[in-house]
Amino acid sequence: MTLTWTDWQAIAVPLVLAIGAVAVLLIDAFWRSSPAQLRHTVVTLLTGAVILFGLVFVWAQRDDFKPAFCRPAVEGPAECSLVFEPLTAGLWGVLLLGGLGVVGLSAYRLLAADIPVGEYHFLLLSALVGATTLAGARDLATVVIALEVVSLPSFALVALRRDRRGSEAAMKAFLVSVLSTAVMLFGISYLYGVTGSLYLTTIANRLTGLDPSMQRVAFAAGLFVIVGFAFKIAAVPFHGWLPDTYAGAPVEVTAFLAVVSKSAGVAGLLVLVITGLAPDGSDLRLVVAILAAVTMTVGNLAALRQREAVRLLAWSSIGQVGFLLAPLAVGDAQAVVGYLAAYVVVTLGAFGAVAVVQRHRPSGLLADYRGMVRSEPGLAVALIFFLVVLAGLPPGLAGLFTKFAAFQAVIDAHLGWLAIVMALNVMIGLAVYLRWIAELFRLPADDPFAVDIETPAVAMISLFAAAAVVVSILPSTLFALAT
Amino acid sequence: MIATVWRVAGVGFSLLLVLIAALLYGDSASQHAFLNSQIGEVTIGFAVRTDDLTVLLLAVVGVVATCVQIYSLGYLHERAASYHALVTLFTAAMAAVVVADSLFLLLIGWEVMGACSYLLISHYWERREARSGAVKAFLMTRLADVGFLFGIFVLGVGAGTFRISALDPAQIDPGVLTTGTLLLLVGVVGKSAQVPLQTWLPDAMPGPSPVSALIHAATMVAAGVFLIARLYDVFAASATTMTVLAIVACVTMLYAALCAAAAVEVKRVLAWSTVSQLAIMFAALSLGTHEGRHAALFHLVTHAAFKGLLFLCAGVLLHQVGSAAFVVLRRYTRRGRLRKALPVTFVTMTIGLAALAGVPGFAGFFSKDSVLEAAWEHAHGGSVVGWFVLVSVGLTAGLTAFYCMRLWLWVFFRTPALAGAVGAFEADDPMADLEDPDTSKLKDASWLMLAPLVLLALGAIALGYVDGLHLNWVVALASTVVVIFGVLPAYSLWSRGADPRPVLLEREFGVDRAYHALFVVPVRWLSKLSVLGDRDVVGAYVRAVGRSGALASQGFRLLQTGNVQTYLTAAVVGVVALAVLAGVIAS
Amino acid sequence: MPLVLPLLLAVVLFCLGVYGVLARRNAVTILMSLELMLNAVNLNLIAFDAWRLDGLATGQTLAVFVITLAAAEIGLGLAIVLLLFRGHGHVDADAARDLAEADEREESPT
Amino acid sequence: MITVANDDFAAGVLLAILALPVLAALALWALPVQLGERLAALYGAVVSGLVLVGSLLLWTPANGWIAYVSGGETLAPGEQVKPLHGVTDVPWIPSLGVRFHVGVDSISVPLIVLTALLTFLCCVYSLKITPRIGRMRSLVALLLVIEAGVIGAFSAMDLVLFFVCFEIVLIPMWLIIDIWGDDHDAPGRKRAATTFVLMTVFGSALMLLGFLLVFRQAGTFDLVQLTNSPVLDGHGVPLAAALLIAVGLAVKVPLWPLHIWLPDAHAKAPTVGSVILAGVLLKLGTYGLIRILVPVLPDATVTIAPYLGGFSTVAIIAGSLACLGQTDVKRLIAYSSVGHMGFIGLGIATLSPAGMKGALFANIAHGIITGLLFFLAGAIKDRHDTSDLATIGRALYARLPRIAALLTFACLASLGLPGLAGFWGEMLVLLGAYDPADSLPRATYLVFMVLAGLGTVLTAAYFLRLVRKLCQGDPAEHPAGAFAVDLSRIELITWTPLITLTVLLGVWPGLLLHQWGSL
Repeated sequence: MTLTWTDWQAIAVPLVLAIGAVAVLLIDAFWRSSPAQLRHTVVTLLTGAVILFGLVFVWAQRDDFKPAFCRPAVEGPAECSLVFEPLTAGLWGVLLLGGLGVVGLSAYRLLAADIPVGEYHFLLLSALVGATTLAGARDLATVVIALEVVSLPSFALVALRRDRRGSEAAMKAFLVSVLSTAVMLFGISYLYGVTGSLYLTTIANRLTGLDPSMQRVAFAAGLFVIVGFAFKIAAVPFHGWLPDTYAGAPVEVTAFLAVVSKSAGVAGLLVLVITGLAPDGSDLRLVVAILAAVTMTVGNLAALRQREAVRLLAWSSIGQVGFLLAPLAVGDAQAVVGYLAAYVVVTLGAFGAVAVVQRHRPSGLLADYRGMVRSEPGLAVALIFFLVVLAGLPPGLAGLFTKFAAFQAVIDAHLGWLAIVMALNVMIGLAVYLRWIAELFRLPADDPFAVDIETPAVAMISLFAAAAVVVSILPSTLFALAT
Repeated sequence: MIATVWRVAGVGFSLLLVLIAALLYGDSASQHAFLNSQIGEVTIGFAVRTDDLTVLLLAVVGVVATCVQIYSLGYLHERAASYHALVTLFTAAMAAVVVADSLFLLLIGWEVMGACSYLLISHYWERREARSGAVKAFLMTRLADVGFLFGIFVLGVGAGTFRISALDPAQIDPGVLTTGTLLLLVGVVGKSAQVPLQTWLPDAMPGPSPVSALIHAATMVAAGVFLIARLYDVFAASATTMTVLAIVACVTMLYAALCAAAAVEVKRVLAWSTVSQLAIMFAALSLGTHEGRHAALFHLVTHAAFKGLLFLCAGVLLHQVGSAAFVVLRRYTRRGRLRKALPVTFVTMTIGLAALAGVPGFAGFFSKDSVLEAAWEHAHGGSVVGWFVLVSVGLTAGLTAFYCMRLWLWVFFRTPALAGAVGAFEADDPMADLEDPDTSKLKDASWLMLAPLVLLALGAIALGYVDGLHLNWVVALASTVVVIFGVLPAYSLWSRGADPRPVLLEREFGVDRAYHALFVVPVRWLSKLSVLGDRDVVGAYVRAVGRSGALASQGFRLLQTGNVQTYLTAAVVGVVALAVLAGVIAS
Repeated sequence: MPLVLPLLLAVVLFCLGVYGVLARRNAVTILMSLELMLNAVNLNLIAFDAWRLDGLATGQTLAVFVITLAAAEIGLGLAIVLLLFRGHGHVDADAARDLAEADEREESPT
Repeated sequence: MITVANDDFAAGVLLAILALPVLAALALWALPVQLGERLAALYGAVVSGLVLVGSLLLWTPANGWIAYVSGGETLAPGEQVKPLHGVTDVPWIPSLGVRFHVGVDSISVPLIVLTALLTFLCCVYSLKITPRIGRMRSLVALLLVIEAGVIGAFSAMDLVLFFVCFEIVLIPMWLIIDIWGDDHDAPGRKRAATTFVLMTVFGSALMLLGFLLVFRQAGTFDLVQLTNSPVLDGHGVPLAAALLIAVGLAVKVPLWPLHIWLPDAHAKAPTVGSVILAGVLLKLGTYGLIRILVPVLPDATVTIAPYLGGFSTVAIIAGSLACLGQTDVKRLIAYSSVGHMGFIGLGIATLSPAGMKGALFANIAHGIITGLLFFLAGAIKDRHDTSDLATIGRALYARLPRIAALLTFACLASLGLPGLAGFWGEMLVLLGAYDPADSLPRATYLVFMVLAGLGTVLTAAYFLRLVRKLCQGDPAEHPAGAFAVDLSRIELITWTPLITLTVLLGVWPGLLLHQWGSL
């Protein structure tokens, strides 16, 4: 098997990211003599450049269809391990944007001082390699490997500060993740046993022709695979690790977990669901729908009474995943990618704002935000906008329309009950975010938050806010990501 | 300043009405519609008409209103601006009713009168009975007006028009006609304070006396009579409605006359007498004949004069003496001062009472006579209703004479038998044993107040003759005898110093109390129920949702123990549950 | 050998692994249990591969991948356990509870 | 049928009055300097005044709307199809089938004018009278945002656009209640605001589900298309859609028993908030019923109309009864809205020309009269620092004669006195209930009519109770406070338009009724 030009093109982005990762690590390791400041800048710029290359590449090739590592199949179309197609382009775009955002949040003087810069960026890029591969993967072996390549650097990132909280957070995430990998692999082994293939398209073809008893085995196996992903994206009841890990990790890493890691999981699940593991009308889609309903309800409810900003965001991200799972359960890739994109932008923004506040007020309580609309109007308005988008209410039209698309997908698939649950959760979700917004508006505050915000932070948050505003005014851009 | 403007405007407007009536007199009937909009198949908007009835009523309203406005100049000094404005609005509303050719314009006038009466009755809003009387008046008439509105719907939709001149009973389905007229009758009963919606009128007495004069003589309560006269063809086409009207009228006239015979306050006596006299008009209308209508309108006009007069006289008593309660007036009377200090009032009031009682020669005699005559003719034609009306009106005439005489004697004359004691009325007065008031300063009212009295007193005599003298001598004689039979017992009781008042009559048959228990109390309970229901049932659900959300939130927080193995266990249980759930749903 | 025997063994191994993960406190033991689960997967894969004989040796290939994965995971896992030990002074997974939800005090119900 | 008239001027005006308040609000927030409180109010007054002028420019005669004639019926010979004007129709989110499609006709224009008028008056009122905590800049900006949202909803010709505009107002209103609300009861106003916003959001989410079901059936969100070729069939999916839309809008209306957010929200809101909430926001619900439910889902509407009528009737009775038991003047007025909105709901439920026009008329009348009532209640509350009837005391006639007289006037108008604006709407609604559409059970509607008629008596009862408890009474027992100033000039200026309109519409209902053509 030789690599064709098409193959190279398809894997160009992960490959460049990987090379960049190694380069970053090498620079950090062998350029100790330089001042930390300069090293940080160089590393950040290099990482950013690599990711930007990926983005440009994706933009340039967005309409192409490039299968890679293919072999002719016994029956049906050729079996490929990695495919670059418009959907992949959309997912990669979201993932890379997320990565870029995290890099921006970790720009000079923003990253916590006790985090080693080189390792941080290396791990970040490595995870991105895995994430992009996962979104393009079309066989189960690639899926598993890619998933591990996303996950393992994440745990390392969580523990990067090497403190008590970080180690506990990493341990929890790690145990859950490894267990989930084992469960998923167990399911994959059965899927392989039943269908005799690891290629998703072939599995999909063969699943339909199975006799009923085998189909039951296939269902169980598929369930295991989905559960594996459910761990990764912290769908309820596989969510227990998430709030603790988010709370224990540095804010930048939390943002990374919430944005890149979670998006990667969603992307993988999306690929699995729409390329054949769970064809239209299968029970597995029902499982995903149930997961969606439970996840959004529990996530939003639990967020209702959180007092810490990061924890609130953690729980609300569980709720958001529930909303993501809803269109996913009916295989509406466009709605999923659109939702994911909006979610990524505003989550980055929200974490950015939290990072700024948390730097000066380490307690991270919601009460720290009291009266900020007067003392720090710019930051407060941006944060309010991000929260409103998360809640899905005007003026956060990006959130509104992505929720709308999710509703539409669900309604079109005749899942009325899920739509009602979603309607309820729009209400609960709003209650969650309103508590925070109310704090921001509350006057007079005893000790309002007012500091000189670092320029890079101002730039990044303005950037996120601008992006959120643009996608709010032109929501069609969100849905153009996956056509 | 503003008060002066309104005073002038009020008097001017009333005079304008008289002028318009004079100008329109003799013109041929005409209609004019304006501001209409089409709603589906029906037209909603306004229309006015002029005809004899309009002119007649306009004249009556104008004259009475003028008298009342002028009288009020002397009578009332505080809150004069709002008072005169409201009286003017009141008059205008009545004028609107009178000229209306659109049922909606009529309804506007009809209800604006209700609102104005509410505001005027509560003119002395610091007094408790004024407040409650006003509310009662408005609510009872409003209740009736709902029926009235529905009646308008039924007739209007049934006939396809809301124009009075276009309502043709022949075009309307008989069932619809009966329903519609009965519903209109509800409104009429409420407005004219007939049984069973009679209780508001006597309670409306705490209002200023001129207002009572206006309400009772020419406007509000007369509007009911006017309405039936206006829609006489439509009403007459439904025999059921006319029978109901007759029954209501006959019951009311006797009931009200009995109540009046036991009342111990001049204005209350007069109020009940209004109810009773209106019932006489309704009885005449219920005959369904042209004579009946004529008699009713005749009585309306004379009644306007003498009832207006009587209320204005009562106003003078109130103004000069400070009260119109028998017990207070008796304090002045037993010194024989009242009659001498207030000569003009005494004379005019005597004329008014004579007219009310139907003493031959006074206006009331002739108009009542024409009612009796119409009933007699109708009864001769073999109508049960006619007999019924005839007997009732006869009895009422006797009772009327009785209570007029009683009022006149007790208020103005010393009782020889009591030799100066307050007598029959002190039982219910806590201040009965007080010293006699200083009667030396008592004098008659200013000429501003007396002039209308004189004018109306002239009317109370002269109006009897405007219709031409065509007496049925038998009926006239019989009614005179009835009057004498009414007068004599009153005289005899007075001369013995006794005023027996049966409890039943004094409590006005307990209707008020029954209504209170039947309607007011349940509504209060329902209102409490509604408030509690919102708070403890509907609101409880909402609060429960909020609480359960908070509780669930707390529960999920408790699950977050920090122990990773708990999380893993939950996850494994979750896998099993998912598998089972999906299996259940799939099968 | 019938296919069912290795499959049964794999299931037993997997369940043992799950039990170990859920019930043991020592983080190293938990890691070992996870290893057990992954090996159950490997057993499955090999057994199916032998049963299928599809010529590509897909199952065996994946099994090799899984072994590699397991090695990487254990490497990282032990590093994290070490860190845990450094921070807490023990390696009990269920005793690291710094990050549990704090008690709430001043919240007023909505 | 809706036809569309090309009218670039009107389209420009409409876009201008949509954009102006939003841009003005953003500019106000973005201003680097701290604006004085009065300057902010002045700014708001100027902007909303311009919007008012613009909305009046949209008021062209000779248009009407007969869209709700259900699918099967044809136009009578005399009737003509009246155009929608001021139309802008551009694609917005093609992948979701959403367009930015706005336009106005004679149903929306009066409501838009009402919105602009009330916002303008609120800004003018704020020139002199501001909530205690100040922060006028934000308050004015939020008011302007609400204005834009409401006007957007009234002119939206796309279901999704309607939904978006419907939601725009929520967060500003929530903030207004939460920040500027009753300053004696912070937890109470927070709870009220949150209940309001959450219930409305849930309702609107349900409404959105209904819209999506409509989209699934008809393939478009465009109201013009949907009106011209409605979704027929009164069972199955259309029925579900109609139910969802009706329930969603009923929360906003609010219909009993979904009204529970209303009394608290109104009572705790600041004066301008109450005025906008009662005068404008409630109308979104009834407007939605008339604009969307009835024409788009005619058959399904027929199926649910009796239930809608039933709940409306219950609202009339229960709302009035609840008013009788209130001890707080603002809560009482708030509850009175429940009853009045019940009348509007009943009118819509009759599906007859009279009922529909009555509902439209009552919409406007309620906005004007209740706006006035809340202004008055606010004035009384400001002067006594409480809205509790017992604490305020009686005999306002003696203490604040002009305000008390106006209160009496407003009460009379609100209880539906003929000759004032409140009457015609309720009268037409009752007429509609007497003669409902042929497809509806007439006997049921007669019962509704009688009950609603009794409701008017109860309405009168509680307003008279209010007047009696507040205005009348012995002045000796309730002496005037030193600070009690009667009607100020700004109050007079603000209220005069409302009073004038109340009388004008009362004596000349044709002014509005003509607008709706021969429905």
